[in-house]
Amino acid sequence: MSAALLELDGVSRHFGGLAAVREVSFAARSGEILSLIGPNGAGKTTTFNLITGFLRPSSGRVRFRGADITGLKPHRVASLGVVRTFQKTNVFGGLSVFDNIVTGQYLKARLPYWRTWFPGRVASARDADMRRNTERLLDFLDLKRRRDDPAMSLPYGDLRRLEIAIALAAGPELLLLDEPAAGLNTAEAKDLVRLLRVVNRDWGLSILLVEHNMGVVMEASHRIVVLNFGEKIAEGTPDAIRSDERVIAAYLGRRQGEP
Amino acid sequence: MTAVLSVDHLDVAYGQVQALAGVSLAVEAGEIVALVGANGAGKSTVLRAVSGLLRPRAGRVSFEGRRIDSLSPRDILRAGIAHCPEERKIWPAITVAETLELGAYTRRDAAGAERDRRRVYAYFPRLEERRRQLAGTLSGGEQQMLAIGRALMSAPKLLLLDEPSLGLSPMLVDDLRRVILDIHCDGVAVLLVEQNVHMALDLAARAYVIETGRNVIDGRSATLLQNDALVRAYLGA
Amino acid sequence: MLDLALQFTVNGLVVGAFYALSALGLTLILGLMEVVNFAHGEFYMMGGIIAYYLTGVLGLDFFASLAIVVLVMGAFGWVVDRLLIRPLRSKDTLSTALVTIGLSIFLVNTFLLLAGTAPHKVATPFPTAPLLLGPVVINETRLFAVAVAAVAILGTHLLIHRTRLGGAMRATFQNKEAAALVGIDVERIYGFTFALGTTMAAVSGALLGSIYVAQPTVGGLVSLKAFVVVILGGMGSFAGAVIGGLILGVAESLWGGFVSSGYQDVIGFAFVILLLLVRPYGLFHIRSERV
Amino acid sequence: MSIRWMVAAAMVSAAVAAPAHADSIKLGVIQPLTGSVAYNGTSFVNGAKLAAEEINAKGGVLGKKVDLDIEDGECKPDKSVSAAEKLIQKDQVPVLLGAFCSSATLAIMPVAQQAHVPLVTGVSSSPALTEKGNTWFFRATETDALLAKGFAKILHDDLKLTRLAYLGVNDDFGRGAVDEFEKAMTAMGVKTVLTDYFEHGTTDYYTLLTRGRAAHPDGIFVAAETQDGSILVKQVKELGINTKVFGVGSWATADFMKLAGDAANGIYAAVPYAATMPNARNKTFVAAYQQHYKEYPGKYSAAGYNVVNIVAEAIARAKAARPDAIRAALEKIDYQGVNGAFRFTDKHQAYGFDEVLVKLENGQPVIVATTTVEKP
Amino acid sequence: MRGEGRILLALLAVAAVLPLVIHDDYFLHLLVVAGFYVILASSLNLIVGYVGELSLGHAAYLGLGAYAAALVTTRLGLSPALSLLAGAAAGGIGGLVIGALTLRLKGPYFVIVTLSFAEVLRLVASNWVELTNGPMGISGLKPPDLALGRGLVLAVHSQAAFFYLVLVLATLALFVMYRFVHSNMGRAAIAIRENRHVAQSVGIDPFFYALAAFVLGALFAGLAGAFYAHYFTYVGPEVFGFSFMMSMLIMVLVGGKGTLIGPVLGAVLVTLADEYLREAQQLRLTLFGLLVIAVVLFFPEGLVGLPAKLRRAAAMRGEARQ
Repeated sequence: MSAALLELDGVSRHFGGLAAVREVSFAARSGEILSLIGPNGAGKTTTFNLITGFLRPSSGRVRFRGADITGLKPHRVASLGVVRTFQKTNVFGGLSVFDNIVTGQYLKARLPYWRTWFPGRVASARDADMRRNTERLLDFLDLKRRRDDPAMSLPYGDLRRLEIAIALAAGPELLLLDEPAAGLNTAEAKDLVRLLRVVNRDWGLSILLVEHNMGVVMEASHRIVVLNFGEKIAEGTPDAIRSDERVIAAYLGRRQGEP
Repeated sequence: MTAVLSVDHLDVAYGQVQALAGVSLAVEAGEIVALVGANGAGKSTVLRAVSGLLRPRAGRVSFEGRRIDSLSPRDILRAGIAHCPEERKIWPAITVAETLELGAYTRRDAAGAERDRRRVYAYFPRLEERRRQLAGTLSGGEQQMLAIGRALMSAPKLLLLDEPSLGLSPMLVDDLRRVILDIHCDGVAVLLVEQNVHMALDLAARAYVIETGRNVIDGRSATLLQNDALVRAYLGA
Repeated sequence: MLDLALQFTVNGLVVGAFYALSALGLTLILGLMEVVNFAHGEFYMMGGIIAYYLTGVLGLDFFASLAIVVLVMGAFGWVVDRLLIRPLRSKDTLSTALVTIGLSIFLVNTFLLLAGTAPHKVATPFPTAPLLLGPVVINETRLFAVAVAAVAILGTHLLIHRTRLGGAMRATFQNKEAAALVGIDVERIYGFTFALGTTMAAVSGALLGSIYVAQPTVGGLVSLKAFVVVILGGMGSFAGAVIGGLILGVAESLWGGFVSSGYQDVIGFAFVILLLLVRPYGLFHIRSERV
Repeated sequence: MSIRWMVAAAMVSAAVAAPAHADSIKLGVIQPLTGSVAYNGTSFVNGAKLAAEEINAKGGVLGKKVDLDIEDGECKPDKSVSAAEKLIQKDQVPVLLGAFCSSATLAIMPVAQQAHVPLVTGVSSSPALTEKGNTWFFRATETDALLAKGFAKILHDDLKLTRLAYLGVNDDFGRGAVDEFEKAMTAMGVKTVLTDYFEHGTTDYYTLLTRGRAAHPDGIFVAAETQDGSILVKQVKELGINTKVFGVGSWATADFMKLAGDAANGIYAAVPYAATMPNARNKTFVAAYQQHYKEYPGKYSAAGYNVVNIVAEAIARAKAARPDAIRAALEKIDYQGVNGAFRFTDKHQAYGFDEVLVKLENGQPVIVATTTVEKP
Repeated sequence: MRGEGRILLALLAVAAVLPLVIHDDYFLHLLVVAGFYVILASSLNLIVGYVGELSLGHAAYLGLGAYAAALVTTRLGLSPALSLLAGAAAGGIGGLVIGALTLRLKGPYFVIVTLSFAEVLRLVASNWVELTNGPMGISGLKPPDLALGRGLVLAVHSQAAFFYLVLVLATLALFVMYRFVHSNMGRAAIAIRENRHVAQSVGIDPFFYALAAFVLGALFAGLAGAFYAHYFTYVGPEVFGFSFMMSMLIMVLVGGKGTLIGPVLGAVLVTLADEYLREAQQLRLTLFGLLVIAVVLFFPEGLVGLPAKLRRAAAMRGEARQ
């Protein structure tokens, strides 16, 4: 485990008078899988939005590889190598699975704009590259059978994998996954854990994971950050978190009579 | 006692996504039953299917012996089931008093509605103080009270409560617990979905635990609390 | 100069009241239901033409005719919602905008066939003699029309804010699911709102048809002005629509009076453009900014 | 290099443009039948139909029936061009009657010229049309300049005008009329106190009229058609403005007076035609028109009636329904219409017909003065 | 080359030989008008179909192009070939300004503000008499003869010549659009339409690509306007009017938005239908209105979507039988 890749430094976000995220600080290290957990309404997705530029923090800074990325537009954050998925499944519904993944490689496929009309060899080489890469991702995520189906016709499990495929296609350094296991059955969740491990270990991607399926969290994460009511209440290894009284209280509620 | 609400082998799908697969449960008259499970397990979906917001793909829902799974929300409400939805869903630009009036939308007995209004104000004195305020200007806790009050205005025999403690401070959660008990004491059955498992199991006599759209355990709350499977359902193995 | 400014302001307020009246229906349909309704002007036109037939051809009393317009156009609006708008309820702005463009083309040309191309006048129930108020000239027709407009606006306002049905409408548009859960038949509320919007447009067409003219081709301009008023007023706000109408009326009148009539119609559009560049959600609109 | 064979093809197709059916002569009519001036276009068509019917009742022209081929040009340049192409190429009409709006007429003039088919307008009044040097175009009606020239003096002398406000609809007709009348009146020493234009379809003229009143004119000149004009004069009365109102447009019609109501009383209108014109030819026309359409003919009905008759007479004189022959005959025509004689100048502008100044009184256009359009 | 490109090439080949077999000038005229609408509808489709925003101000660029062409030829005496360029440039610049100002608006606001811009321009065209000759418009435009060099002039006078000119322009427009749509830029624009959030999260700047498509669309609308000016020889304020907007929108819709072939088919069919419905006289616009309603309700994907729809229906029947 090496230096901090992503750092949140006292980040807060208010909606009206309500603080959805309050003074949250943590760091994701390069090469690790860090999970962000907490009960409903704890501010996990808001934190995601604050990191990826979909929301601007009310205060505090976000740094990626030491550079301040606070308040950058989402596409700028993505172009730095921070790519996210969404809680409710989000893909390019009307496009085929293949085109979804091709579109995901937008950043890699960029050429000078005039090349749009005079593509030449460079563009066709780039195109061929992208196709190969797409086929590879289709294979890797077991979507080959669905190659030409429109994304919106996919069954749920395939859809969630497609979502991850799009994010991987974008070539991230840090991958942010928002509840990738929601709605998956036990076997599918196990596959997901395997997938995360391969991506992390073999492809060298760092992962920030928001997940409710504790099985997945406990198995996949190197470390865990716990939020409750917008504040960080714990940080540590899965084993430490599992036995943390405050975390258990946050999840199961306090027993009557406890302070 | 026999079950007022019985849900048998309920299947619900959102488009391609199967959300519930054969969920069954029962609520008896005047009873508080908790429905717990991890996020995304399908708890809210059960409530939405019971109140008619969703059409089940298979299975049946009966209330007081009558099948209700193809009725409109309006008819289900009239049959005596009120649903207090997740995230409160208050009407931000409508006053507290008017929200309660609208809660009695389907009722024809003015006297009864008046009685229920007084009852709601008795449960939640804060609402009476703020009756002229727009709902959007209330605090989170007050909005939750308003949402419950609105559901009670239809004089239900069964109240479906979806995550009422969500986003409330511990003090407010205690208040809420007391109110739910009061409602229960007034003879209303409650089907409670809660992520705060301790609160849920304290209140409920019985509970069902569901995981990824399926029943996993059910039983008396007291025994469930000792069950490791429950902790596992929340914090993983 | 002051007298002149006063007269322009009064003219503007009168016209503004008419703008507000003719835009109220659109406030409901565009503002609340978010249907970009290009047939609004045609609903207005239908009100005028029907009122012309009732008063001018059948010789009915103006107010009796108005009542018939309300009934006929209410039913018509309901049917339009049921057949054309409801199937597209979950679709995007594009689909409903297009379907109302089709409806608009259909209605204009059908009425050209049925009612002919000539302009008609709805029999006016009011005297038209000029009336002097100090230095300002106004006439009784307009005062009456403004009064009727005020009554219509107030009546609709009361309907929406003081009745059970109005409460159900507001509840439906603020949170549809919660409305369904208290037993409101949401689809019926949508249908009713569309019908009410249609009726309001038709009533203003009948009333203003007695002051201006009723003709199958008047709708286009009415639609455009109504869009301007609704946007200025902030989508769905009744008070906003009234203020938007008055602002537009007075601004046009002052500009036309002191600068040039030629560009008078530019004012409204220029306002809309400037307003939305500064405040992308309109003048009186409050919107939470959660993603 | 020019694409010669294509030009040749075009010329061939123009040359073979002969009447398709031997038993009838088709006249192509392009008028707005939909859109906001459809009302006026329909009046024209009604007049034209009546003329054709009368001609056919008398045995037609050259022993053949006259058949009107009516197309909707919507007063739009592109739609009018399509209508013209259809009439010329597909229906092979030997002559075109139209269009209404000057813009539409401007757009079809080159089409007629290229296809060598005469085009006769009975409505478009923009002076520029006959200045284009288009030898296939004829105008069988007044221009604003001719109307202004004819009546400026009468208006000035009879109404004793010294200060005038000019209000016109913002289109070619309104702007042309205001320009020409202002020029003519200024030449006689009348002071212009206000010139302003409003959009077609405007419903409220209070602001404009308030400005008019504030300029203290002793006369208001208005150039507008029925819909705009009737609302405007009504609002003049509503505002209690008592200055004399006069203008141009289809004002001497029953519809106008019905729409304007009492407000029409005492208004002057300079028009090329009024149903009350006393000549015998007109009386028969009015009677026939009333029988057909249950209303008095207006300016555009008369225009339609005249133009069909003029063209029919040209065909009869030419003894052939060929475009070039019709053009030649039109150049030498001397037609006696409901409002006097029609002859064409070298530029194909009609003259010789009467124009009248009418005063509207109790729903009747009472003729105050008559003048004949001299050869310019 | 993808399927779409092949079909377009085939259409081009068919179109290129049409004047050789058809000597009916009326029909050629209709084809010229259809060609004009092919450019116009395709340009609108870039915005409505590919970016997914309902711009009701597209007539603004048509008008800017038409007036630019009319003004540079009549006032500056530039050659008509240059005026086509001027028209495209005027449209493109208009698109850049209006797009930059409006693209951050959403839903009904965007619809009405774009419409407002077109209306403002229409009113300016009819009131700025010194420049535009007001409602009298600019007439007498010359045909766009192309000077190819010393004494070498490609005369565009006949219908057939105009047809070839519009064919060249439409081919150029569709080629540019084809390359755009099937490039990384086009994919980015489509991504925004399909899912704005996901597009942003893979690094696509939604504003930039929406604007790029907007400007490209406006540019070709301007080119169409310049062609219009030379073909009809007359330009008046009505070029900014809503009726052009409705026509092109209906074409995009009937043909099928979001495909390159859809608007082409739509433009040709609607132009011909509009003209041949003349037989139905005044009923035709009534029928037209009903047609629009029917397409929105029953064929939201337009003609292009029809085969797929039929296939799906057949598949459903097949399933039902099993």
